[in-house]
Amino acid sequence: MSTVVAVSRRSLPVGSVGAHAIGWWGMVCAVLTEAALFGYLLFSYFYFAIQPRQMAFPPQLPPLWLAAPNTVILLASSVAVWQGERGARRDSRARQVIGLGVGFALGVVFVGIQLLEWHSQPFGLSSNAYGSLFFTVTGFHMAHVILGLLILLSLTIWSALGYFDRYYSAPISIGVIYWHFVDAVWLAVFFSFYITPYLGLRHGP
Amino acid sequence: MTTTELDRVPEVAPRDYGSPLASKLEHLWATKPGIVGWLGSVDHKEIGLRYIVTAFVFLLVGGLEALVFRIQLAWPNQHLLSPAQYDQLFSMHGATMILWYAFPVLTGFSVYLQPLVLGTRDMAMPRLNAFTYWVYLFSGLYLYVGLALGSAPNAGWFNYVPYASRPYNPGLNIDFYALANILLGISTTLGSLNFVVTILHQRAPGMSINRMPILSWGTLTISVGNLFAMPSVTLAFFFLWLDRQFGTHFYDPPSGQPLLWQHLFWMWGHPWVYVIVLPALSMVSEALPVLCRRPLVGYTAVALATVLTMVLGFGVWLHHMFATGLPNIALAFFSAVSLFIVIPSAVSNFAWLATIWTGRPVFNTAFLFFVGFIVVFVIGGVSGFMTGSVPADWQLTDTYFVVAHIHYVLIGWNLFAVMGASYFWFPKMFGRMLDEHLGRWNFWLMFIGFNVGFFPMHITGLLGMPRRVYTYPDGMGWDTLNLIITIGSYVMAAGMLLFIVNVFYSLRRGVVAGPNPWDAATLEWSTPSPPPPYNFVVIPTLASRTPLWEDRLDEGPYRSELNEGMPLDHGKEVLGTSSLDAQPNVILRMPEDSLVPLFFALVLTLLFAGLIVKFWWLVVTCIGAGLLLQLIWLWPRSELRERRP
Amino acid sequence: MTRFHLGKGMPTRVVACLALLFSIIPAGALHAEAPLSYLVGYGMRARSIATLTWALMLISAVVVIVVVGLLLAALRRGDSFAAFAPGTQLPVARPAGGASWIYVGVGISTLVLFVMAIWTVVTLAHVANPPRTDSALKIEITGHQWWWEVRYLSPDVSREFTTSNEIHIPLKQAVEVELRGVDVIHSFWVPALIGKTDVIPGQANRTWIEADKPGVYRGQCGEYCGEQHAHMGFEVIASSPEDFQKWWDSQLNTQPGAAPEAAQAQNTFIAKCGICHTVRGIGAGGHLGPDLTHLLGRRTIGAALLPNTRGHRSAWIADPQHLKPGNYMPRLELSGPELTAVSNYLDTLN
Amino acid sequence: MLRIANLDVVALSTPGADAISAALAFCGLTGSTSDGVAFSVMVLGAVTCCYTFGVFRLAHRRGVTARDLRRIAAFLGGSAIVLAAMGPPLVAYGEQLFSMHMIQHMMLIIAAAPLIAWSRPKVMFLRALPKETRANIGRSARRLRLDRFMRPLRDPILVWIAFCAGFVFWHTPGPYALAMRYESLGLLEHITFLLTSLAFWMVIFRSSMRGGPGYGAKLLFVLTAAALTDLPGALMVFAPRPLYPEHAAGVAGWGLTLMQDQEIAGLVMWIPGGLAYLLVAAWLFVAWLREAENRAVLPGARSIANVTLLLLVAPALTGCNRSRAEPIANFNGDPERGATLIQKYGCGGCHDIPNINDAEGNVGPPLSRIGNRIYIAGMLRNTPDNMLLWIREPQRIVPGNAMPQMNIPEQDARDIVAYLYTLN
Repeated sequence: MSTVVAVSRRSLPVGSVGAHAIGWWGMVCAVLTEAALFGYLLFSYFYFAIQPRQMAFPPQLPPLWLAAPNTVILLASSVAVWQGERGARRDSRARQVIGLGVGFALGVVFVGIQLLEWHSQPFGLSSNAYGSLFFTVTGFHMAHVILGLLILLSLTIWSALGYFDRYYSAPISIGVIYWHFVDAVWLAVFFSFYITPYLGLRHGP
Repeated sequence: MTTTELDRVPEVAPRDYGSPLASKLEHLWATKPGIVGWLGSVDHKEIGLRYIVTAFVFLLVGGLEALVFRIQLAWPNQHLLSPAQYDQLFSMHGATMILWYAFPVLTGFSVYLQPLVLGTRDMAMPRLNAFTYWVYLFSGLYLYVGLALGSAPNAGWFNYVPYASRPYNPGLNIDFYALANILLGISTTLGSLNFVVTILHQRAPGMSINRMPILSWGTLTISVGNLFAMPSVTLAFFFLWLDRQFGTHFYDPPSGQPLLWQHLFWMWGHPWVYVIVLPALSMVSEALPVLCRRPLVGYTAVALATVLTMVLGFGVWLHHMFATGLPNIALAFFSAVSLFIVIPSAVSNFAWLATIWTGRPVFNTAFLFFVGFIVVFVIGGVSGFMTGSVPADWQLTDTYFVVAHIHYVLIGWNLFAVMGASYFWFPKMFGRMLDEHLGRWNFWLMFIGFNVGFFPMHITGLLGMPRRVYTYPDGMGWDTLNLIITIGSYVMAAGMLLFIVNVFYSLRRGVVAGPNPWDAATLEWSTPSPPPPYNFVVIPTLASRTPLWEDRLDEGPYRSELNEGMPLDHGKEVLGTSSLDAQPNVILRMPEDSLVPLFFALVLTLLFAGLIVKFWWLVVTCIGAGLLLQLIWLWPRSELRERRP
Repeated sequence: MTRFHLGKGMPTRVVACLALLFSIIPAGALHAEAPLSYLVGYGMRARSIATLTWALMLISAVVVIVVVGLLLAALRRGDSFAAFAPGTQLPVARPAGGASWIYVGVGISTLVLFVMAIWTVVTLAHVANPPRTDSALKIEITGHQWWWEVRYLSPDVSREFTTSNEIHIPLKQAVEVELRGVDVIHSFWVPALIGKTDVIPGQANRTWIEADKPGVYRGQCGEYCGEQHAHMGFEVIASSPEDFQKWWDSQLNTQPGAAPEAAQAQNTFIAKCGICHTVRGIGAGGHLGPDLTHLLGRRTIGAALLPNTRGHRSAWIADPQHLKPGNYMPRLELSGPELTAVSNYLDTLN
Repeated sequence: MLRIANLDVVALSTPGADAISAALAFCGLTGSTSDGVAFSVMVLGAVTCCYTFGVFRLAHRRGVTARDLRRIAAFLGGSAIVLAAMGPPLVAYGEQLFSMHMIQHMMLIIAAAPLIAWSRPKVMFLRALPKETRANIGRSARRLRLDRFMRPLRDPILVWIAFCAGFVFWHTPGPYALAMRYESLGLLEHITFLLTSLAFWMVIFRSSMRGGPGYGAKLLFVLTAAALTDLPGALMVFAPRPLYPEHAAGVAGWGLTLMQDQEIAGLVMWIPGGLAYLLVAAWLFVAWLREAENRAVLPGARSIANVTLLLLVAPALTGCNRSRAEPIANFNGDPERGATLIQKYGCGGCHDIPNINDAEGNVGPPLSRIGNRIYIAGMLRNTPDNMLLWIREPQRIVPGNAMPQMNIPEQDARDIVAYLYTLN
């Protein structure tokens, strides 16, 4: 005796929906591999930090007066885009556009301050290993921020054009994941470059 | 779940490849005729075949390179090639085989087979799939443009700094290698991402994760592995390129660290060794049982071994660096760990042996290749075990013993499995069987040629012949052995040639295969050969791992439903299912054929061309064009959604 | 369905031939003269490593034989099918008992691995650190593209000197070797005495060598380092402590200025070669190439490339790029008389 | 700035450290070794008593199963390891040797924490309270919406971040030196490890049926954390200079150099630590496949997960509201009797079944809304007759699955089915 299994006859959503969207899965995978990339970048940083050679790292501790507030700004932008995403889920186009737009604006401010920070450094890309690392790692992050800003900009515009609603907001969720990732990575970069020297991981004077 | 206006209860239709439904699907899914249609195709079968063919071309080119320098090495003190030419040839040989053949050929099989074995109609991201193929092709061409310009990589495939740094290697050789690798890395990463999503999200209903073919476990495992490993090598090459072109100090000794290269390279390199063998092993685990007329012994153990090998692969990169002056305590630990990585391989090995022992084998060419594979697998495994022991490795490393080992692993574990898989799946791909008579000759020539060609390398290695020497003095005890090696390599090449002859012969004259010539158990054999563009006229529903053998294996009271299922014919549609139980949870719309992937790949390649000649205007233009193309690619399109009533 | 008789077919013969190949080649090869072979060790370190290597090889061979034997037995036993007949189905079954293969096989493998892991660690502990002797001789070896600079260290700085491509060591005495890199990565390797230790710029690695039988042991760069990686050899000469002391003392001598009749030759040498090479005692003080002070005392030139005879020396000076393409010694475009003069001068460097 | 062993390793100001120290002292965590140990013993003793009491009450209610005994053993074993790691001999060695100190950390993180987490301390602690108190706690938890505050403790991402951040933070030279110098900070260090790793392992042991992540996600969770926590170990092995000079005096007594000590410490973190995670990953993988094999199809899995998130109030909810039960058409069974039979046969040991006392098992799938499901056992169509068949002869249908063949008489099974079909 044998029974043939049933073919499911449930009603199914059609198209890209929330966590069932291919794009959502794709973005999660992309975030994983990008996280690994930053993992290797920071491994390289720490690989230099444990070396005894003193000429590689600057003798003074990294100044925080630009980087710390900038970190707060980036985190605030994450909160803003989160609100934007909630707006999409609740069919509030205004909240959606404002959230994404504010997130975008804060991101731009972050980029501006980061440029100032770059400008204020006494070393350059090719001065020594520390300079190479600093500018490459923060440069990588900057590239991700800019990509994230382009995504946020498109999403803001598309939102304003009314492309998204409560049934179809997968692109927003996907874009927002990326932006949160960019923020989380900054926290890791900030911790490595700006905080660990204060925690004893640096080269003596 | 509340029903919105965007939901639909899918119809159910009978399986009939001659019905109007089938012709409707054919119309929806078929690649458009003409060169534009061909270039824009996103059909995974088309792309999979392109991958396989391209990879085989690279295999032949890499093989030819080896045949040239084997003449140089056949006798002592030869001067057929200058040292500079030799260095470029052996570096190109290594890079071509390891990076542009070994993985892409497996990717090709996966791209072709995965949607079929999973019971779906295409990869999750078909345009991305096309894009990754184009980028792979262009990255290979990019590298070979370097060779044509006389600037091929010359620092070996693992390209150690500082020799690969600018002061010691001022030409463009290494820049070509670095940038081609970054380009290839983009393709590999995105391809892996596509596999992960496809396998976790698009299996046929009922194919819960424990019913997934081992083939899919292999691909899933290495794809996840790639997501974590690829950034390392991409970054290593990016640092190198910055060091060479922009004066950064990552690797140059006063403040840089030469060993950082080795860490980053082997953090990728060791997992990579598993990346280019695990899918091949999983092909054996999939096909060998069919030829032994029984299910694989120890499914769970083999799946677990696959995953654990990959995970362990991330932890043992230091065993490529035993001679770099690491602390002795660390060496002891890593030596032990490196030895124990043999255990998962032993699991697979004994599973195959038990499958043959308890099965009733069919002696055809594919089976012979798998048996040959097992022999080579064991030899490659034990030589790896020898190099895992630190004190022995201090002697063995960088000698021909290691050359023998990597060839037993890469040719044995990869090429023999791929050859067997080619004989096994060729009928599915082209509807005709490969010729058995030629096949026997092909196998024995390759098997004998391979062993005659590579086994003596163990001995030359033990007699102290260093690898990567363009020539060697006489009186070192290596002369006869090297001649034997060269003869063996030519015999093996003859075997390979016979395979090509067989392919061309069988494409026209081969025996017509029918849907399931091997009477195999998995879903790809339930569709016609070659499969129609839409793969399955209705989506099958599974009740076991071996849907086509259920009646004969007495698999319990439940049977897979292959004769009726969802037609999903409202457009290019596939079924999305949950990742654990494979319960249907969404109907996904697939994109049409498109030229955007090709253009985007071209723009990307042009960008890299701009980087190597430092035409910054070209780089900037390409970035702009790329962003524009992305905007087109990702524009939220209503046709991918259900229209509201 | 016909039975497939493996025993009557080609496979058995081929397998037998391959087995023959696998056994004859190694046997034959081991009898050959092989200066870089490490299957026989002549120092404490190399010997324990050679023992370990032999054990590993033996186990490997047993594993291969057992697995291939099982495989062949599996192929010969029970039923098999000749081929798939088009359009028909072959029976399938799920016979029990397969899983025990995995348990037993993996169990035995693990046991073997465990034993070998312990042996490895014990050997490592045995050979990793030099035995603690007070009178340890220390030498500093610098890897260059593509030759070896050897500096003998001494507490008394005046007794230090530099030579190249030839390392003399006293018998049965542990010699500490400090490895320094200046350009690319090389690897210091004397197969009969010790395995490889990389020479890495910016990092000082250490190893030690010891020989217990007088003789000449060949060494070779073990890490690919560029065009002439193939020709980056050296020799280790082990002699009795007395002979070694004598050699050391002789190496400390500087070269006296040439006699008047040879002054022309010496000047030519200084002008043409002195920028890169040092000969202590005269005005040649270059550091780009090997120290030539006691050139005639060495067995080879060009990093163990050629025997050190007058003919080879002249040929080398005349066209180093032909003998060792890509090396850093330029073609000097010497005239005939100049070549003879330089050659003559080198003949005096005793 | 603090200068220790001539290396400017600490950039935190001393007043800050003193303030933390003072705060800890105020809380009773004063600064000498014996006090620290006494305190640990006290806390652990109290906790163990509490746990044992909970177990006794549970035993009183429904008897003790083998699984309960294993959980008790795990809890006691975990507590003993905590005690050993923070007790006299190891603490003293840990002050001398960096490697010994790392062994202490590993004991806490990969030995004690998983054992304690697996022993389900929370459930047992709640059990230790009288029923009314428990109900009150449940009610006030609901009123205060405690679940909102508890949620971060279960959120895999947050737990992952806390676990990795805590681990990395305390192993950087500065905080490590401070923890060595001030006993109270050392205690804080170890408490951080214990708590974050408890949260970490609880995420791993929380079934996806109860709102935990799926096995695939757990695999990723473990392996990425393993990579990140192995990183400090790797760096300690690679570092060509001593990073933790505090131990300069201690290592001499052991015949080691600072460098060797540091290398061993790094390897302790890297290899045995990595191996432990690897074993967990292997276990998760096998469990993943097994779950797929055993688990019934759950169209509403997500919503069930949300319902069961409120673990705290679950005990308070039991035993009420059974009036919805009504018989199914064309099927002869008594739901009321079914409910009692479910308790009698102990279905709740493995299944989470709404409205049945103590039915909060974690082995099989939860049976909420089972009446609505499409499949049973992943393959049978969900009809009363199929369910009857499944309950009576699960092993015939899916040989080797985890549901035991209990030889339930047909009428009993019918009643059980009738009850289960009221759940929709």
